[in-house]
Amino acid sequence: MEKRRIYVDNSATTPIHPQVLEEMMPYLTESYGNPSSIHFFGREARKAMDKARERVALGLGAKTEEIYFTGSGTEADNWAVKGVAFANKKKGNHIITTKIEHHAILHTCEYLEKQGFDVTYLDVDEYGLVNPDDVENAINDRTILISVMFANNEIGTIQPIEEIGKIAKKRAVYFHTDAVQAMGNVDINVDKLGVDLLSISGHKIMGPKGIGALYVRKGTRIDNLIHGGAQERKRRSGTENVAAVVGMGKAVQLAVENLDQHVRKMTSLRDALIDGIKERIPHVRLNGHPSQRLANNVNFSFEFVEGEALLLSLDMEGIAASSGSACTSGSLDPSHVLLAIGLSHETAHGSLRMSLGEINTREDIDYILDKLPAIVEKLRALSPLFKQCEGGKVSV
Amino acid sequence: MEKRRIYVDNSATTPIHPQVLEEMMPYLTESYGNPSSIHFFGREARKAMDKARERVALGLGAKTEEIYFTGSGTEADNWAVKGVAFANKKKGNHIITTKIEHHAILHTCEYLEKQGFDVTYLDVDEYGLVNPDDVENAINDRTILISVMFANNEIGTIQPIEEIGKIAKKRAVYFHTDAVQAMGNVDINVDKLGVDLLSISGHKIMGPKGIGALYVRKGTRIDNLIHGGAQERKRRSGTENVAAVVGMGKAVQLAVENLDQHVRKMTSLRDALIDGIKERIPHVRLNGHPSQRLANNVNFSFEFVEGEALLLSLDMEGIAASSGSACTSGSLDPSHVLLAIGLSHETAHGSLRMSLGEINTREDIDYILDKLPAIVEKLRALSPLFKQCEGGKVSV
Amino acid sequence: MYNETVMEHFTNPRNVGEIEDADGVGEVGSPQCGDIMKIFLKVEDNIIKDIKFKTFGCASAIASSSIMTEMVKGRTIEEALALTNKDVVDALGGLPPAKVHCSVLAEQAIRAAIEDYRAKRGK
Amino acid sequence: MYNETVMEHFTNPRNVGEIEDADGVGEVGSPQCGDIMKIFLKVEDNIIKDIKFKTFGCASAIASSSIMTEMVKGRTIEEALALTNKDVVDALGGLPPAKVHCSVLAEQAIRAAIEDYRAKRGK
Ligand SMILES: Cc1ncc(COP(=O)(O)O)c(C=O)c1O
Ligand SMILES: Cc1ncc(COP(=O)(O)O)c(C=O)c1O
Repeated sequence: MEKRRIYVDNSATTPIHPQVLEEMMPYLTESYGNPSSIHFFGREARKAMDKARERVALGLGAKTEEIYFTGSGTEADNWAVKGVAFANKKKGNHIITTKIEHHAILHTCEYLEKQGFDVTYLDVDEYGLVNPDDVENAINDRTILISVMFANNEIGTIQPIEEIGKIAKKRAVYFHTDAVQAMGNVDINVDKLGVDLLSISGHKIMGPKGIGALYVRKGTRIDNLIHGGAQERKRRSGTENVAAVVGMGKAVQLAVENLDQHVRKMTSLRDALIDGIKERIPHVRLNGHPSQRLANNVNFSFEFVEGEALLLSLDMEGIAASSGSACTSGSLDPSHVLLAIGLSHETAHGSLRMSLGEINTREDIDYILDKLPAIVEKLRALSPLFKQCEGGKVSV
Repeated sequence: MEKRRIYVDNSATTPIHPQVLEEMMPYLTESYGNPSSIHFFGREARKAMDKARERVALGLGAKTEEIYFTGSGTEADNWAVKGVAFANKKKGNHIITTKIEHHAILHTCEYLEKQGFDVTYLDVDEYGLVNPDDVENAINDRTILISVMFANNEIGTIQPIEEIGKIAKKRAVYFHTDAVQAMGNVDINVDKLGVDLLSISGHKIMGPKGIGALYVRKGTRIDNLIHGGAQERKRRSGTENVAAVVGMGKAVQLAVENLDQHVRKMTSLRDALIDGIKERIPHVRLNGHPSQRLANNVNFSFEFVEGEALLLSLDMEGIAASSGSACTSGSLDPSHVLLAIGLSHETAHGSLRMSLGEINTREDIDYILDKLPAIVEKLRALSPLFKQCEGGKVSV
Repeated sequence: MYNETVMEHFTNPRNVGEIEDADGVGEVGSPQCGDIMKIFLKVEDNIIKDIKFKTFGCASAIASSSIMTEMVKGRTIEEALALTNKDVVDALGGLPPAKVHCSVLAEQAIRAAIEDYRAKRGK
Repeated sequence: MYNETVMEHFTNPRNVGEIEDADGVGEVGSPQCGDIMKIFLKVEDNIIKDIKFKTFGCASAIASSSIMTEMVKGRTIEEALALTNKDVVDALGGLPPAKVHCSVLAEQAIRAAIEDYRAKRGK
């Protein structure tokens, strides 16, 4: 029997959509011009960039001149936070964010703390939700930026961005959201959300790796992060990655066009997987919000087992997933997100994220539900934290 | 007759080498894993990254753990200069660079001046050469970094990096070189050169756009530029652009393997073009050093004509080149490099760069030599700066 | 980058040249900014009978000069003075934002030439 | 990431389980750091006659436990005490740098179990 390979790590990265690659190919081959050149090759590349920018703008409900391409979602996040912080430091030095942001935000904030900025890291509830009242209460007269992610990459919880946007507007504080995971899974309109800055990434939406975009509302005071040859209307330098930009444009277009259908399909697969696991495996905990969650996110803690061991066992069955275990990253602390929603260290260590994508099918779910229970059982049998009672019943 | 297209703008960007694209393709299609993932897809991507890093290290005579991938040459330059500046600001705040650096260095230095750093911009001679004595004399006890480009992107002048490296070592100052244009045209060995940091870019050496690399000598104190998910051994965050990294690895390998042959071929084409222009067109000036120049760089000023008009006329004949004219960029000042070597504004405005590449042939040179004289003549006839004397002789 | 009208005027500029015994000559711009426009006028009965130009500059400077000469040829001095850079941009079907200064130069050039003509006539 | 020996021990760990009437039991690690190793010993005439383990932890923690139990089984107490984490790493054919602490845990676990055995015998 051929070895199955089931990829349920779509929040880590996705395959490039064939239509996306198709549009990219000319710019990896004969149309190799530098968009800053005024000759034929350059104009051809410029035109492709313009089209991609329009598509991204359209997808976000923004103006084309508010879209800047970056080298990754991480760079977009860094730029948004550092750029606004440094450009507005005369006005204030206080930034509000949450404890469950991606490291691209958190480590940037920690860096800014070393540069003299003050950062409030808001708590979240057991489902990973930020309370808009907490945001409002944290604002003081030195607050220059609020950065709250749209949807969490580990547990899939979707934040009340629109409500926070209203608060930010009322209090005249810049508002950034990291929409890297939300894009393609949630309807996004920058005006409706009331955000001033918004980050997205190509490779999370069946686009290429190494490309991101930052939406910057007109009039926002923001410093450059990468200085040089005046590309991106003098805001982000470096020869434009034309093929990736084109891919990003197409990926955003597809993501927006297919949103409803994608969400329906993902929700149905997700719920089948969640229900199946709950039915088949005792001592599990669904992490994240039961309903305000990404349609493609499944995150469970399996008590008494450690995530990396789980992942490797799944991998041996051809199932590619991810975990919030520290062991995966070589550090000792497990996922800051799982700790922030109140999980104990050992429960956090035993977490498994399966993030679905367009490539997944109902057969994939059935296959996972077939393999996973035995794996968990085997690892639990190895675990000193888990004791089997005589009656065959499970207890701690 | 089919329209000819001759691309002589290889210093702006190059086509991707077919062998490079071939190695990239799997990572744009089925091998889409995130190298940070521990499952099969991730390990496959990690392996490809490791191999690419080895190739780049080998190409520079460095250790693999001294190579960091970035999103562009510009980012590598920004990182080198800002990273060293901020990490060493307790030691000093003085940086030495030159007036002819790429904007990725110059604008970064200007930004650092706003942050309280002191920058010395060294003059160059009429050929664009930096005098190592000037570097030595500029060093004071607060100097923390010297950044001198290896080869200039406009006029092709190659700097005495090895000599400057000795000075930097003697005076214990970090030394960075922007080798974006040198790579593939000049033999590079970081130890022989005595550099602590060195930037390269993929798309200048028949690799993909949107990828660069920074060599950082072990032990160099440098801050991060982009914070986040701990990629690149916690030094440069953002999901790795696997396909581009693989492409960069192959491009460096090919560049180094083919160096001698490439330089021979480029030198012969370059000299044919230079000699042909000097023979056919009066009132021209070759910019840059006559011998210490990139094998693929041709840069002329044509008196009495403006560069953009020249470029567009060439473009209409299917010849893609570039110019140091300000008009190209929309600013009013012409190339800072041409002004730095002493050209008047009007002469600088009338400059044309033709940068050759592997795709060019002797026929291309002949075609250019066939078309260029008439174009220059036509534009001169339009120019109020140029008067034809009765005897048919040219004078100003 | 440029539209067809601009490219057409750049490729085939009208009224290129000098007028030996011009009634008015105007030169504006400077080598520093990369654009110099020189206009030669022949005026009869207050009407621009002939006009020629020479321009050192980019494609849009050349096209602006060319179309401007067409627009004022055969017109009265007053009509020529009423010409604005916006008229030039419109006639060209638009210029990139960074290039609008070229049309300003064309407006300034015809004015300079007329001033020179009036000054010469005055004496 | 892991070599074949590690994966083999992770997939088919030796000596898994508990010993009801163990002569010595050692438990090291903590849930915080994601690794807990528990070792059960049966000792006769100063020789480790039987050994079992239970481990909560990553693949390298499980493999380290497994190979360590193989290495000390049938050995004297002194020989077992002489076992270092480096021996465990070597036997596994290497561990990634970030995972070396798992081998340290294995060394500590067998020591803890022997200590417990000695303490019990002592009283
Ligand atoms: C000398 C030099 N440095 C840096 C760069 C920037 O490299 P990149 O285009 O990869 O950002 C370039 C090219 O644009 C260059 O020629
Ligand atoms: C929420 C979130 N923000 C930012 C990023 C960073 O994006 P990129 O991988 O493009 O740097 C990721 C993914 O890694 C993410 O999930």
